[in-house]
Amino acid sequence: MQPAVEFQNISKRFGAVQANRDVSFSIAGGSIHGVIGENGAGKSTLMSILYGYYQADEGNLLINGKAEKIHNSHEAIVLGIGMVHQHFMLVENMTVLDNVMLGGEGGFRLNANRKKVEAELREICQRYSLDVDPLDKIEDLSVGVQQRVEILKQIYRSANILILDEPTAVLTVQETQSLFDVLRLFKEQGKTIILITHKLQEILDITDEVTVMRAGTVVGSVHTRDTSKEQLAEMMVGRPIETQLPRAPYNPGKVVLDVQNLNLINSQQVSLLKDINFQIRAGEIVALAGVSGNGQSELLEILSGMRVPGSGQITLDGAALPYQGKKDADGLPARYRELGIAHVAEDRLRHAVVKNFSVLMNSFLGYQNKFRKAFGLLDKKAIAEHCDKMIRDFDVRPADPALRIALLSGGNQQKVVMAREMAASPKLILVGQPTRGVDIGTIESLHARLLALRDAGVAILLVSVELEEVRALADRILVMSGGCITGELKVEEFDATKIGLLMGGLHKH
Amino acid sequence: MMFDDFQFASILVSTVRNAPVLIFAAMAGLFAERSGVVDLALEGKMLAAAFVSAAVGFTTQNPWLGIAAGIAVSAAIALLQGFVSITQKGNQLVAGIALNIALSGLTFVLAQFFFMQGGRTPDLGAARLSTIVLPGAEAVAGVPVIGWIYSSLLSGHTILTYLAFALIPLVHWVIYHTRFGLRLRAVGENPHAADAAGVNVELTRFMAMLTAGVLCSLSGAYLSIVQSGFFLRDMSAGNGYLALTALVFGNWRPVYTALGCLMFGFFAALQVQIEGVVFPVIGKVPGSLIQMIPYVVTVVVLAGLMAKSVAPKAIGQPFVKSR
Amino acid sequence: MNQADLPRWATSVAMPLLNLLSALLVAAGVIYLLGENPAESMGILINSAVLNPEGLGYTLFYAATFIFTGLSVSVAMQAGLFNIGSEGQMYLGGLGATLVLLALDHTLPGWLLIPAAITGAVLFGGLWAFVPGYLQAKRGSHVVVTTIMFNFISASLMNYVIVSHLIPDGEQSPASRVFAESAWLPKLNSILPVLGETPLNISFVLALVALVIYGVAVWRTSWGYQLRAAGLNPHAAHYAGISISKTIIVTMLISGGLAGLAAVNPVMGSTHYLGLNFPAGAGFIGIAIALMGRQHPVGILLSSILFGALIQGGFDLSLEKPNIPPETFIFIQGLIILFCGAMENLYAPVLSAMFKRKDK
Amino acid sequence: ADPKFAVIYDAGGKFDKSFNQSASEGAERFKKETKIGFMEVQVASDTQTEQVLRNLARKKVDLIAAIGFGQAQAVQNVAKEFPATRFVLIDGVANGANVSSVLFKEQEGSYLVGVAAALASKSKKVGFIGGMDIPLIRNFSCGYAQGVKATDSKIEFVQNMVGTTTAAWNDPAKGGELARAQMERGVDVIFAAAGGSGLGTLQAVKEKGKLGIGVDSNQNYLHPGNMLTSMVKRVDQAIYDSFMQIKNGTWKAGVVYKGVKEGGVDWALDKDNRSVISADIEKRVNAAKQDIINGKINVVDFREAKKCPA
Ligand SMILES: Nc1ncnc2c1ncn2[C@@H]1O[C@H](COP(=O)(O)OP(=O)(O)OP(=O)(O)O)[C@@H](O)[C@H]1O
Ligand SMILES: Nc1ncnc2c1ncn2[C@@H]1O[C@H](COP(=O)(O)OP(=O)(O)OP(=O)(O)O)[C@@H](O)[C@H]1O
Ligand SMILES: [Mg+2]
Ligand SMILES: [Mg+2]
Repeated sequence: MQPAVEFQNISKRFGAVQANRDVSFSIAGGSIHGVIGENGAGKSTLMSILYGYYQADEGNLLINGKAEKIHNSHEAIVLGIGMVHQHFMLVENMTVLDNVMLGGEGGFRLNANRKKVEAELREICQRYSLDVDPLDKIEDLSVGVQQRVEILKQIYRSANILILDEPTAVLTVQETQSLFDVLRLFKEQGKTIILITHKLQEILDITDEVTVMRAGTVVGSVHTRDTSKEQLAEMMVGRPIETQLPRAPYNPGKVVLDVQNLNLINSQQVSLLKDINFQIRAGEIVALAGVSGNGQSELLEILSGMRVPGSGQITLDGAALPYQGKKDADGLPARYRELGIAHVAEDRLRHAVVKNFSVLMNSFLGYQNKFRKAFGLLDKKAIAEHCDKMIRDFDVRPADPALRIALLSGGNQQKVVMAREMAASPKLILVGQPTRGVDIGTIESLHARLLALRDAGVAILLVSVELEEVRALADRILVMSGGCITGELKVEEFDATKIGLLMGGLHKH
Repeated sequence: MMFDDFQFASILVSTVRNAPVLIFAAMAGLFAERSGVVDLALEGKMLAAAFVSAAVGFTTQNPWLGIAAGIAVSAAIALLQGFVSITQKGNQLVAGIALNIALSGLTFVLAQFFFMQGGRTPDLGAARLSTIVLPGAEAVAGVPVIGWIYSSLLSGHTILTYLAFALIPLVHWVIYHTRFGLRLRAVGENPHAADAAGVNVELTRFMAMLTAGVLCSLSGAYLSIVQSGFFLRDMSAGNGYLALTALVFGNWRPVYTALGCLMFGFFAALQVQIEGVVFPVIGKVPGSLIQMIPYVVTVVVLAGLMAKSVAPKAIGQPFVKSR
Repeated sequence: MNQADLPRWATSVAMPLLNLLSALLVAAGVIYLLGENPAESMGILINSAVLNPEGLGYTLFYAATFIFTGLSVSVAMQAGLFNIGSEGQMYLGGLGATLVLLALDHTLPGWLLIPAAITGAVLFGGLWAFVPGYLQAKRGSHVVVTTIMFNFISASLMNYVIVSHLIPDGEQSPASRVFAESAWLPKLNSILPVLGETPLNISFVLALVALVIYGVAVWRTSWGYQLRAAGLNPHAAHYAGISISKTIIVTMLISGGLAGLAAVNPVMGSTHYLGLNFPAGAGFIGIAIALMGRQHPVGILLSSILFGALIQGGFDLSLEKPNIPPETFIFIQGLIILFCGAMENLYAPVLSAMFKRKDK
Repeated sequence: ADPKFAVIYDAGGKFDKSFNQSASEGAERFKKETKIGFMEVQVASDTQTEQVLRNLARKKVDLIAAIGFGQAQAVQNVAKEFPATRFVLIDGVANGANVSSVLFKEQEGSYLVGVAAALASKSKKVGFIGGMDIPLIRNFSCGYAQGVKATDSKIEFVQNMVGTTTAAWNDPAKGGELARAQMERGVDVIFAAAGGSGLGTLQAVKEKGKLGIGVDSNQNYLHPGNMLTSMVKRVDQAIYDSFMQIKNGTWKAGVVYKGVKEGGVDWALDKDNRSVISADIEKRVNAAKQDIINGKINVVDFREAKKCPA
């Protein structure tokens, strides 16, 4: 069968960065083709060229055997190419229906078509078992559902070549499974699918063929059935990867964090956290597993001081946290940090870094008071040393403190955040989704850091939707659902099915 | 004069007359800002259109030609603003303020150069829009209430006044029920999403600016051709900024924005009536303090009743294809 | 290729200069159309604004006011707040100084009186900005809108206060009485006689000091760090333990205080009385200056001097050339803001192309 | 050599259709008759005024005419520095042996048009629209009200100001709107003392077929048939006279008050308003004028009384 897409000697550079260099490979029609590689390997760039978002500096693009120049996404859409981006491309304050119609409205008057499209969408949802109401607003939907909307958009536009850039980064196991079900259905219909992911298991589960990229070039393409996780990992990183990191025996110390009867009700009187009770001891990693949106984020926010709980008792090393009597959390996180609570926020770009600050300026965000000299002046020398040490210890690349942090890859941004929070020698560290969108090489090193911290006697609370990650790091696992803790297991009792049931437990949708 | 001399009827009529300047400008701002371009230059475009409309209207003795010329000039300025803010990706606030300052100076210089009357155009005389008397207005004038509403409140305005009010549902329809409106909102909220959906972000924003230019020119024309009968330097007198306030007030939604404009119009009218009135208890309030009523009310309303108003998310940011 | 690839001198010197020249070129065209010789006119303008020492004195006098309003707008912008209300805050600042002076100018000696009056100006300006700041922080009312409203309100209020309470008996000009001489700011021409009879006074020195303090405070202190973090990403600032509402309120207080300081120069340094509408748009020019100067101390200084020069030189030019009304320079101001503040990258492609060619 | 003259207009500008324009007309008349030219400048701020005065004084100008009360302080300062230069200040008082201050008794002229308004009003409601709430404008309003009430104490008097910033002089839309609002309340004669905004007032008055009263210069020509009269304030004459006195060497310093008697203020009657001024009105207004001249009527100056008796 003729290749659906063929890249011929594609090169693309951004200023000094050669994002793609002489990339050539082809994608068979009607197949699912995986693309993997480290952060910054050039995967997204290549796909953006295919979708008309960027133009290649050199090289040709063949779609269904025909050479095409794609200048913008509109032309790509006309060629039957669809793309689901790493960050959802949805207009949040509009309905699913409007998002789907956008760009393909079919006439000046919307109403003429609205009913028709709505009916069609309902029909598609039925056919592909996608649980989406076309009249819901995007901002009211969970990420999983938003992902479905992206897929729905592509089905509606009957894309024949579908690009998915890290679609599963924010999905739960179940959501990933149902996404894959849809993708298999697509394949049956003869559509071509390109899947980018950092999760090698997914590659093995669903793809027919996989292309590995490194530093802008293609390392090679292999048939999935002929390969293994280890081989792929080595192709990607250029060295063997440890999947099971060594860890010291479980030997917890005294209770560091004690949470009792915690409740939270939001302004619309919805109960977000119900009667939460747990403890974390020194030298253990407790993981909070659960589908996102079940209260984990709120719990992290409360423990880090970003939000004030409704009721309940929280003590750190036996002393109550100073949220009592506060109406809002203004300024509270700084005081918590002084008490020894570090926080790696779940949403990196929103909370953990200031995008337009340099790496240097981000290296002490939250610890600005520690670097204060007389007259409130910042201690430049101390900061520079602090930042250099962070960059060295965590191998942040590029190792340039003056670079705007937005220009770092997600993985390297995450290293900066982790390094910063660990540098304060906290008693308790709250870690939210530490490896979201991060490549396996970096995951390995970040995991190693967290385990080292545990072994050094720090209490760690990990929030992650990745069961693999939970299993690799946690000593104990708490499962959350509907704002409650629905179960607790030791890591020895790890059982994905049981956890899945607990996660679904009280969860209503 | 006593408290009960207040004439509510007169206040309403006056509100109707005051509002169009703001409505045209606010609707213009709505298109620009909903597409993601902050339009601080409403004031400047109003002035330019007011001048050109009056100058051409006077020279040709035809108000329609004046209005047409005003539209052309205001649209051209809006496109220039678009070039700076969209194509050049310049700071939109700077562009807006710069245009306001430049046009305030330029309209004076040109008016002075052409007419030598101190930055004023000559009286338009007959070259103004005539008021439209609705059919049967005189006949029903005597009927209580309804007669008054029909013959005094509704009848007897110029076509621009009716247009301004007709614009409210029209803009609502365009924004929420047409392809252009959908794209406009998408582009102002999340241009990356719109771009990914195959929408030409820059083109959509330019169309929005063009619409804004046209609408804003009517505000200027209303000032010079309908309300005053001539152009005078800086005659926009802060109305452009007031229109923006109405826009924030109305949460960038057409109907609420128009209500904001009417509110300003109402308080301006009320303020006229209050001046010199002897109130029970307080007595006579000094005129200069009465002048602040509309503004104090706005602050109180914004602080008290309204929830946070939510601007289009991408407002003020040029669209750059990378995060 | 984009701006980042150009050498520093090109982006920070060549491009602004090219932009300034473009604006002046358009201005020259207008002057030509008005029937005057552009080159000669520019000569007169530059001579009277910069070369002639007395003219320079006036230029710097105007610049001193603009530095303060520019700083007022800039400091708010650092925190992500667009304070359009500097005009009104400056107006109220003038009242603060005046009330102190009217009460005390016959009792206190100058060295006490002047600081007291300056404090009054800062206090009134700051408090006038506090309300919008508070409303934004606690009630979420848009500071842009409230400060615009507060400009209108201050105009009414000041009109009432001046006309109904401050006009001395037997006078009819809407202005307060003239302050005692002990309240007049020392003029710089007592040190630099070459400046001639200009109102340039120590508030210019004060303005320079304010610029330095601003630069240090914003870029070198932990407070400035928090301010900028809150401006760039309030969510991250909250995460970092920075109190957003406190930042907003404090910043607005400072912004208003700086606007209040802007009143000191004209009121205590030049007219020596509080007149109706004395800010004459300086608060709005402050917005332009903050934007054009990129909220950077050097940028603010240079754009303030540029605007001061335009006002001084333009005024002299219109004196000499009756065909060129002073309003022409309002137009030119707008052009300069447009070219230097909003189209800063206009020549980037051209320059890039030039460098590329040289590379090859 | 011929003496050198200069006129400094205030922020309203030479073409303000008001006292600046009137001053310029006086100077122009002098130029036409004597062939002696003059310099003219417009200032935007009080600081600039001093700068210009000083500049002109250095250029050895013999007489500098400063128009508007805003220049009073500056004139006083600069006059002290240049005792050889002479200054004439309009509408304000500045001390100095080389300064002549010319004040007009606007209240008297306004009284006269008030009498006319009271007689011409059919609805027995008359209005006043001022630019900004400042003592000068209140003096117009107060004199007008006194004339109205003296003629018919039952007449209702309505007053509005356009605004509180300098924009108030350039807002014809608001000027017109205020007029419409007043007319909707039954007012049928409106006196506009509001610079450029007043033009909007008179325009609106004309549209409704009511009567307007102009200010400062004779504005009857603006809307013949709809202008009852104008309260003329002869700034032109004051400037012309000062220039002439310098030329003839008869110039004197000091404060001069120009009222009806001195020909400083008056009401205007010409072909444009002939048709609306009945013989009765003309007779009674002129009678009032005579009474003011011979002191039978004393019109209160608001600026001194701080309060309006009417
Ligand atoms: N818009 C851009 N401007 C400049 N450089 C860019 C831009 N986009 C990408 N790059 C550079 O190109 C390289 C490849 O980026 P790309 O997004 O394709 O990587 P990726 O393989 O998708 O990474 P990840 O796994 O993190 O998603 C990066 O090193 C980055 O520095
Ligand atoms: N404006 C830009 N200029 C330069 N490089 C950029 C720009 N935008 C993105 N990049 C680069 O593109 C690469 C991929 O970006 P992307 O945001 O996809 O990172 P990521 O590693 O996938 O992080 P995440 O998935 O967590 O968002 C990064 O290496 C980043 O350096
Ligand atoms: Mg990517
Ligand atoms: Mg990624």
